[in-house]
Amino acid sequence: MDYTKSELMTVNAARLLRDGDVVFVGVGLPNLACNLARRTHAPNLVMIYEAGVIGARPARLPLSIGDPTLVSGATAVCSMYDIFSFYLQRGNVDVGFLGGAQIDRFGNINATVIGDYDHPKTRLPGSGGSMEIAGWANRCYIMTPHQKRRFPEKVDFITSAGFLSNRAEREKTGVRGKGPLGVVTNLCILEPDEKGELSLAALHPGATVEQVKENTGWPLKVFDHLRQTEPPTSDELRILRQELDPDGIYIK
Amino acid sequence: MDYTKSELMTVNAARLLRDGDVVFVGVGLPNLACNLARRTHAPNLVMIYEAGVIGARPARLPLSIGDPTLVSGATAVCSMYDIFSFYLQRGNVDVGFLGGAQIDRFGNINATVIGDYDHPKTRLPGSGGSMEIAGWANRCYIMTPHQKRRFPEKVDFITSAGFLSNRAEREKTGVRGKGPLGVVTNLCILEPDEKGELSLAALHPGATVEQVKENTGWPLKVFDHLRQTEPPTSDELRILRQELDPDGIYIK
Amino acid sequence: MTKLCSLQEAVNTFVKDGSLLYAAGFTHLIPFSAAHEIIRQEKRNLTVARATPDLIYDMMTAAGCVSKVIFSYMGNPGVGSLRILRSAIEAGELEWEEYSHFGMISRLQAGAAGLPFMPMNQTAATSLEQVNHNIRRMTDPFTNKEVIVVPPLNPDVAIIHVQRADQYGNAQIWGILGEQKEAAFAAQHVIITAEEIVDEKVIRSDPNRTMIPSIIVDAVCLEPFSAHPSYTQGYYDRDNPFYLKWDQISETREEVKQWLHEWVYDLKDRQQYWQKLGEEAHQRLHVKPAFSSPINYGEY
Amino acid sequence: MTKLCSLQEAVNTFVKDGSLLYAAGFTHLIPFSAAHEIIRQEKRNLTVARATPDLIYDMMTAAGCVSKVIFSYMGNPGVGSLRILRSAIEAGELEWEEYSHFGMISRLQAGAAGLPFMPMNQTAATSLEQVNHNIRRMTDPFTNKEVIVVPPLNPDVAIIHVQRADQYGNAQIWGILGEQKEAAFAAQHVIITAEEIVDEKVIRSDPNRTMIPSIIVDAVCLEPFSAHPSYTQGYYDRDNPFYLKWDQISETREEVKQWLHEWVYDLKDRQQYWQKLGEEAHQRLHVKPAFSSPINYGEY
Repeated sequence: MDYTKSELMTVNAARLLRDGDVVFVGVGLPNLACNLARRTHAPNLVMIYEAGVIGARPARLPLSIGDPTLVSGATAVCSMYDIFSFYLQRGNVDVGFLGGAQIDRFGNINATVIGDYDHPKTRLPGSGGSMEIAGWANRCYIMTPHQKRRFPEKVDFITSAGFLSNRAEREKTGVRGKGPLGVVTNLCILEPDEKGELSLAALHPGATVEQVKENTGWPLKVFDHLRQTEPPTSDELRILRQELDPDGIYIK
Repeated sequence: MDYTKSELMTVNAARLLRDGDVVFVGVGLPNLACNLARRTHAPNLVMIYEAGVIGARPARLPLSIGDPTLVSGATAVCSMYDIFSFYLQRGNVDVGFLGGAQIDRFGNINATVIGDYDHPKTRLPGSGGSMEIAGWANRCYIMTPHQKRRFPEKVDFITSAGFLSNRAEREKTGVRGKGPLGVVTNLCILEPDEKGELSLAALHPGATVEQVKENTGWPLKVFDHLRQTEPPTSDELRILRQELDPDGIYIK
Repeated sequence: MTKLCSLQEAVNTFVKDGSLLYAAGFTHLIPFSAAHEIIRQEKRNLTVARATPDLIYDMMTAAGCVSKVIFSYMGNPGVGSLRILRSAIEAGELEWEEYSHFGMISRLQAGAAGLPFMPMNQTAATSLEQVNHNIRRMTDPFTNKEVIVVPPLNPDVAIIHVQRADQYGNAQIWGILGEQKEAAFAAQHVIITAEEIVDEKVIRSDPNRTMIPSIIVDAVCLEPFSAHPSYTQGYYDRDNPFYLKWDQISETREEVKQWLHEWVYDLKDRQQYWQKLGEEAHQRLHVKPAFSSPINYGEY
Repeated sequence: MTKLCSLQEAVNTFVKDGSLLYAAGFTHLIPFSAAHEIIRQEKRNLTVARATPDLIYDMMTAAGCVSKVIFSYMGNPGVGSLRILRSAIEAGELEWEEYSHFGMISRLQAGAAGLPFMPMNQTAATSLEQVNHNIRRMTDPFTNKEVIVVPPLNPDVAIIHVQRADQYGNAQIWGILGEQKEAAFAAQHVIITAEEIVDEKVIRSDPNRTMIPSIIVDAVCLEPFSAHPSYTQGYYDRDNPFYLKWDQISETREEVKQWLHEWVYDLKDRQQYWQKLGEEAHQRLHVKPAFSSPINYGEY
């Protein structure tokens, strides 16, 4: 069965969600992954958006984080202050999805700047909600295409914390969240080892260890029991293509 | 014209309000005073209640601080946290009304305890909203019957701050509110002098300086230009008796 | 995943001897039926927190459920004293911890927001701070001014009465909001009692009205008239004569005991209580409808 | 004491050269028509704060109104970069000050609450704190843990677009609430633009819906369709094609200049703008109604 890189990432991200999870959703692929999970194995997934929407059931594909379709039919709307304090900081969010221009060896994310902060070579959008999601959501997952420039040994700027220089350093700060538990790319799934170093945990169909290593900016460890992910099922692809993104805006 | 002590106090309190004032209202006489002012010289008075009600227009006499008649027809309702932070602490409240079991020489109020705090002789209700109202409302007025036991030289417990031991001491704390600007009793109006000491500023019709002194717990100063208050007008009494408290619950 | 159950079951499961309880509602939506169920189940050594203990904690204290009260205004609203709480404190029989309203609510706000403290501006009054070591000072690093700080209050159980909820616990409140939302988010467990259980669609037709989301709720109980003698905006009025009457009943232990038997122990639930109140009371507390002007969310 | 006036008059009176402006609305209810009026009136040296600068600050920056931006996410939502702001920063032509969303909103919350700072829990990420000295640490006196604190943000002017307001400025909002209330209470002056000016009775029929009360409002302007190309819940949809189109327009200075002339400078007001958009756009952005389930406040 044929599928695009985006479809592959979305399906694998969806499978990481558990029924009943409260998930802080972004637009784009994370939104597709959550809606896919809700229509397959996680019907009781609760989707929360940083704009202050809880229990959204978008009738159409939301094209921005504040799309009105997120509100009509949701269970609750609250202020941004409340969503970050009463929901996220209080510990009511199980899962957060993150992305960024760079992800480093210890899962730290840069979404702020390439080069010097005061004299940026490339100015990126910045944190938005991700700094707090990375700190406080119980589990975090990262979705990103697998390219060497996106996986440097060390990021220029830590917008959102992974494990800093190692797991112990993150734990010392006392943050609630357990940090990034998985990075879903178009080639594989990376997971942190006991020190928090992102290592190869599962290969997608057709991808090789060499291919992943070539596209990663540090000497990549491979877990002893390297897993193989199941290809997207026809049912998963049908839901993505026919129900969630019929115009192929994100899964193209 | 005949009137009760409560009517006299209410009419004089009402006259202290200015059109457009935002006033933090309690139930009982302060509520009557505000509603009287709104129906006479201050039609644009905005009444705020600590329960979180803004712009109340009670259709009947509210019998508690949370009477539903305060909500139906109000302009806004918010949480208690918001009323104390966004409204009061932020500086959006012009006037607060206070009362208490004891008011001392410098306008400090005790509504907490008579005797030792840990082993109280008489346990009173406590602060409620008054600690913050006394600190942060731009102007405060106190309404109380004039009895010696209610006006001790020094209160046992400062529930709400007047001028502490003198005006400078209050100012040093940096609180926004200017403190108690007037104490309306059934005999007179006391106002703070330049040091913050409550002194006799105006006598109600029929009351004498001696009478006030006898009922005050410290050697009372009299302002040089002692004023005389105007008696309640027939219009004021008509509104109180026929419109605001027809059953005479508070003005009896 | 419905969370519907009987109030009996909810109280039995979530309210333990020794629990820190917050029965929420500032003068409005006070969950009296839950308090009566707690009394019937003879819970003991509760720490009960409320800005205004109101009759609800006076009754629970009279019934022997309470060992400590946390409060900011201990009066019978619009009437006078809470005689039972007051005399228990004066007699040295009850622990207490005291704040201003804003201090109390700031503790809940910190608890709900997952913060280790909330700052408040100084009020110039310092007596309370001297007797309550949970009220502290720190220096603002930006201005070097001193602020007051209080720690979070995180009840073991919050009980919240609401106008309407769905079976999942998404709950909508209007009228006076008090500290309902903050108490619910601050608590470890949340019991919702509701005037009406409505279809999920009703809730979803007006998401901005939802104060308490399903994800923090443990139990939802259908309890019409739960708030009597307080009230539910749009459903029934406050029973002021009863607030006056309690002032008399609570003058003697004997009368309180008798009242508790007649109106709590000898009844099974709120339905029996409401029936026993009788037609005259139902008529007197009835309110004529006044509907909100509708709003349009749009079909997107 | 009506506060009704034209938007031209409101901007002229309250927005000064050098003002700190907060044009509120997180993706929803963005007050574009006020930004266009500010551009037309050639205000200069503004510091503009918003969680998401969105196209509104990209346009104002292109028009030369802005000398500094305070933000937490500088992207074209759902599209990509804000090219004008980004290139101005990369070229060293614009000052900026940056937070996470929660840091930004916490600054507004402190400003609105009259507090000298707001605490936030640590996130473990410290790079931003190293480059922004408004993000500091202090020690919680109860647990001795370190927390992050930010100072209040108190704009000179907040501009808030709302669904409906009365002539006194009592304003009701539904759908995404963003930081509208906090921005309004934090600001020295508040300008309300509204889709509809309704009778006071409509507001008073549903007081729980009122987010912004008259007492903090300086001016109320009737401005239907003010939020285009963003949207107003229940009134019209987000114009996503325009968000995509701006990505192209903003590639060259010449095209931006031309667009500003055609759609801002050469028009008198929002009414002309909406007419110029044309029937096709009106149809495309139209939404079918979906009303909230009514609630009963009761006649007390």
